[in-house]
Amino acid sequence: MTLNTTDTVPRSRARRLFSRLEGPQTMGSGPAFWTVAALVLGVAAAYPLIADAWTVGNAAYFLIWTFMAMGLGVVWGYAGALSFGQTAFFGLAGYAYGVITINLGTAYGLTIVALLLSVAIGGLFALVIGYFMFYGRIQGVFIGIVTLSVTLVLETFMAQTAGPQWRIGEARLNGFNGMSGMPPLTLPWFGGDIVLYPGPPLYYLLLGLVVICYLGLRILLNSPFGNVLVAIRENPHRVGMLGYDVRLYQMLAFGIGGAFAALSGALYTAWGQYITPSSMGLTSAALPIVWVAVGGRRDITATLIGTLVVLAGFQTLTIYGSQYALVVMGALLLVTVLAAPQGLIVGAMTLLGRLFQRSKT
Amino acid sequence: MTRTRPNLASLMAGAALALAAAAPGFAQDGPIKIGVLEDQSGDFAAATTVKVHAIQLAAKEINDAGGINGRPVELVIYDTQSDNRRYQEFMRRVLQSDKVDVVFAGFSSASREAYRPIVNQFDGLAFYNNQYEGGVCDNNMIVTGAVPEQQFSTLIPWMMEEYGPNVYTLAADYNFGQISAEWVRNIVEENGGTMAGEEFIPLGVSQFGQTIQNIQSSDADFVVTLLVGAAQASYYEQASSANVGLPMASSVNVGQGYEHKRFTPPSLANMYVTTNYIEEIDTPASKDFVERFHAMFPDEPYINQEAANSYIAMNLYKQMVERAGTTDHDAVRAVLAEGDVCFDGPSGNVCLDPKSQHMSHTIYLAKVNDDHSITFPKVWEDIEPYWLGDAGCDLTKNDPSAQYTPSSPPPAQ
Amino acid sequence: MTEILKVQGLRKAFGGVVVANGIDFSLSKGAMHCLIGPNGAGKSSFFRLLLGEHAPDAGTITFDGSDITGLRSFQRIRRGISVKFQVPGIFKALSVRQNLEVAFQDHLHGHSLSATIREMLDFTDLRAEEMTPAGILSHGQQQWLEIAMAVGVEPKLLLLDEPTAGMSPDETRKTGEMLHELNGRGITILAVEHDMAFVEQIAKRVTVLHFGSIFAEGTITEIIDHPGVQEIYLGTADV
Amino acid sequence: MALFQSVFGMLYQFGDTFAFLVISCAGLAVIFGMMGVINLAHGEFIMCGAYVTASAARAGLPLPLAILTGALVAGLVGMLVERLVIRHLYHRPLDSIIATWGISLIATQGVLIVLGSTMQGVGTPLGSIDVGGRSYSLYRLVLMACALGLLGGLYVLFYHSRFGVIARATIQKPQMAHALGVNTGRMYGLTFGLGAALAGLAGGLYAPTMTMVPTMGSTFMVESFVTVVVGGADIFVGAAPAAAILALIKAGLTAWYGQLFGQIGLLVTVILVIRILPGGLSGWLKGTTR
Repeated sequence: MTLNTTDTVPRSRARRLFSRLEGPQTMGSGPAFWTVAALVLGVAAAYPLIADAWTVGNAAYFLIWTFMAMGLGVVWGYAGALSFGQTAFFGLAGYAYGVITINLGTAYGLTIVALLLSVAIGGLFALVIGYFMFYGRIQGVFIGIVTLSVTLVLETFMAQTAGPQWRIGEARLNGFNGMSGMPPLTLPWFGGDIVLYPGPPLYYLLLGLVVICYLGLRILLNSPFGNVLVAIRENPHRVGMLGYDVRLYQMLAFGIGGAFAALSGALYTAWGQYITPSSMGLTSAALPIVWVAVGGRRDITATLIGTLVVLAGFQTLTIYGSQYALVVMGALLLVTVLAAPQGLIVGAMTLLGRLFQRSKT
Repeated sequence: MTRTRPNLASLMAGAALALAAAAPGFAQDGPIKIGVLEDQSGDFAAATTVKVHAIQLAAKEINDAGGINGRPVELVIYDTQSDNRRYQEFMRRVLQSDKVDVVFAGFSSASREAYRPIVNQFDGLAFYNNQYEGGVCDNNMIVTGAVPEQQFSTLIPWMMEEYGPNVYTLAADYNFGQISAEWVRNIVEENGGTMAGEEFIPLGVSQFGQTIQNIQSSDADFVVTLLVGAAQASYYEQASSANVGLPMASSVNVGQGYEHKRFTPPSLANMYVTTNYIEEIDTPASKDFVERFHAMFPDEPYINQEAANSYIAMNLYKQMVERAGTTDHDAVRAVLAEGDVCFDGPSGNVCLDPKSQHMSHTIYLAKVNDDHSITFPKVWEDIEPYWLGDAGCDLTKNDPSAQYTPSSPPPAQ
Repeated sequence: MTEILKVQGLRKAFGGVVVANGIDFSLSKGAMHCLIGPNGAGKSSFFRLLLGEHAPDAGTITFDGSDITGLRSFQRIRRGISVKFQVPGIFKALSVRQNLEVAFQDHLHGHSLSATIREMLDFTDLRAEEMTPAGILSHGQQQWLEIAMAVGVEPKLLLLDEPTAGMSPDETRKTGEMLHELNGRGITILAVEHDMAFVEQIAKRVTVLHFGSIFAEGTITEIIDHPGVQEIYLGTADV
Repeated sequence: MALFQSVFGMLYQFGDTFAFLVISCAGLAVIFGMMGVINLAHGEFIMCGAYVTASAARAGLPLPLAILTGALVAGLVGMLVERLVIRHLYHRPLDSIIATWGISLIATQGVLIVLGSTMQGVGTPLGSIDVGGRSYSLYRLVLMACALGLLGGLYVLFYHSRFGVIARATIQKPQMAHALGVNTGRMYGLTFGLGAALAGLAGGLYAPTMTMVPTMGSTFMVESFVTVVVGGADIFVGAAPAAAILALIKAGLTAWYGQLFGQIGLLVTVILVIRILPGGLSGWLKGTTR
């Protein structure tokens, strides 16, 4: 791991922002790292030209989940609060996207507005839950229990909304079977809207979003805000004694994590034109924790890469390994926790970094 | 931040190519590919692994007999792990990447609703071979499972005549349970009975103390149990040990999860189930089917109605493709629209209804005895899936791709 | 001389245990004051009350002319109280530099932040350890780092809870010099300390706390000669 | 008569829920209360106990003995798990959550692969009794007695036995206990094993009343977690009143508003309790008496 801080005086606000792309809170810095990152992005951008339609749509599907994982990375890895209920915000935003688009339709880019509104709703709900928890001095494992309870309440409630009385405008909630019939994301374009079914256009939109969110989070985490978050994880008491309102920072971090989960939820709903209460259930709630833990929670790059690797790995395992997939998944968790507690990707990156350093000297 | 992005024109060209490649293949040579998405692990595995086996049996028989129009059948099977997301992933995979001609998919209604938008998007053709709450009016779907009007219009009047007009319904608190309960309520009223009680149980609940007491304090003549899942199945053991002693009527048990084989007698005693097939049916066709099944899968724990439906669906598809001379979906549906696609299989003669693309059934009333053996007090032949067509769904005219229920029927034309 | 801190009638009890029994205490601007007393005298509780970690049952705390009794901890810090705990309260996984950044970034930015960090690294002699994770510093270095963090928020009043606990004599002496320098810059210092040699090195005045009340107050020589203090302090401390 | 009937009915429902909460949470409470480990594999220890009990009973063992066998096997498995996994994670409570969840995945799916998707159960023994025209399962009354016996037994074990005193000392002051010559590693192992055995006992006791599937443990999880959290860290002060209060809430809501509100009521209660009484009932009870 290379620690890098900029001692130079940033001349402008923009310069200062970009200087925060690197910093002690995120792994990877210097020309070598950014060259590799640019290469990876280049390959990702060229991917649809070499891969078949299903593979591209499937890759887009994987990208959808990375937002929730990165959000959990902020909440758990950086701010130190293990949330077991990111799916609550995921599901809420998914339903919000469905309700809004079914009622308003796809004209004038309204699906994009619905996407943004859903993210805002999910983020706001997370802020409310965060306020309730952190200002109520709930700490440690109890945060996990409260968030899990929230998501289970939502699931239990949504599962019984099958009756015709459960509708918001035109949109039927449709209980356990799930809500369907919402349109995919639709971009207004000259000479006809572009409907973003899973395929290259959606892939490029998601890839762009991932890049923006990833770089944005890097900047945020290396900013003074990120400094305080990490300090809170290490020693919340001391942070309070440096004059920071710890609860406010925790609540904000939780809100950011919730908004990211909400982004995943709305995108997922748009992708499959379907959202179900089981997306807020126990199994779904645990999945983001697996991705983040296996990848490495204390680094946003590791979280991103880890999530994609785990998603692709388990899908492949399901295709070829059938019923052993879940056993392997459990074993992987055990191995990670026991052998590479900082995460497999972080472990691998540290190892690579060390080898690289050694070969240089 | 990088300059490696391809320009927009080449991007669009690539996209167009990719989309063109994604369209369902129309090659008339080589094998006919059939996608199979069923849960071979997870919560539902007990009832659905046998469906895969039934499809494999049908495929083997079809191939042994020279295939469909001389083309062999090739199965593309994925384990969906009782997980809706896997249905979404793999439905896209079979349609887009494996380019199958038809898909056989889904156990729970939630899984069907999860994959249905994808089938619609790619204009695929999917068989749903499960009994369910009914109401799917979708040109891309063919349903061979029984629906409430087939199971309840037979079961409930018979039970009321036999045991009395007061009915207590105990249903899982989700779509299937609520819609089925609605059917029961309507049929009880039509036949001059009364509802002694109606209770909905959230999925995953396993303790029924209060429910049992509610039933005991009502004046019910029999209990309609529409419980789903392993946790809720604990009701039977608990009711039996509390000596509730009322006859039970169901559309889900026995025929699907073979509870009479798994539970200790007499917890299921005196339960009546309407099913379109179970392995105890002792017609020659059924016996022959069971024999062939066990020849290929000697360790099969139970051959349930979904297995029979899957087997029948394979043969119906074979017939439609042979008559159409192609696997093209419009041509296949055109054959279906002729209204005489029938198959005389293990469960008796069945026909596809062109309006709803659902299937008629012979409905067997199975009674579970004290030792959990099965007898059949009554059989109804040619029970039609009438409701959707009567309510206004006509897939030969238009395709709403929606699911309707008695309380939210198709909009008036 | 004006008062920076004035405590009147401060009371706090946990169940039957009274940790502050009507404390009246004041501190003038620029003072360097030590708080001593046997174990269980209520020194740490007094600090917690000053910092707002416990709410008092009765009494008021006035700081720099305004009543802060109802304020939360972080609000008090923002008014100019700062603290260094007995057990080093640093961020062990973060580098020395990051520790200082977190401490200073709230009121300093850009160039002045870097300058202050450099200054504090020099002041605490941690220049060479700038990028070292704080958790692997020596115990004395960790204590200094925390003093630097506590000072960096530019406090008017610095509370120190046993700043030299676990230090070598050499480190203790060096710490005393640091405190004199800080006091010389105008920071009022209130320290809880056991090491009487160190008290002699730094304090102009000393307050003795016993059973949650102020037992005696005076110059270091007055306190050492006070017969009652010897009795309660040595009597208990020797056990 | 009608009054007696409904009073008995309500008491029975309350007792039934109370017994379920106490029996299913005991193992979790010992592991969480004594060791601070959140054991997400709790449900799988219950499943283990239930499976062993059912197998033993169908092999001819009398049911009470079969239940004890189930508890014993679950306890041994628990000690093994502690040895291999949990021991390395005492200082990382969040990681132990993940590790136990991994164990839970392996156990559930492993049992599905090895033993198949279902297993034949054992019927509920003892039949039913008639009270005021309604019949009640006698076995459920036995379960209520077991719950009370379990609370008493645990109290005696932890407060009036050598094991209990050493265990509590070890958990509160590990260094001190170590210095006094206690084999702290073994004490942790035994305590975790006890928690697992209690989970196995829960499985064994409820095995005759439930469907035997690999995922059966999950139906216990929500209720047991809610009870432990509402009870707080000290299981003896907290768990029994927590179970009583929750039983009242759940039985009441279920009786008047149906099962859905019973489920949701439990979850909302836990959120509110954490918010209002961060230390749970035991923290609150102790706080007011200090």
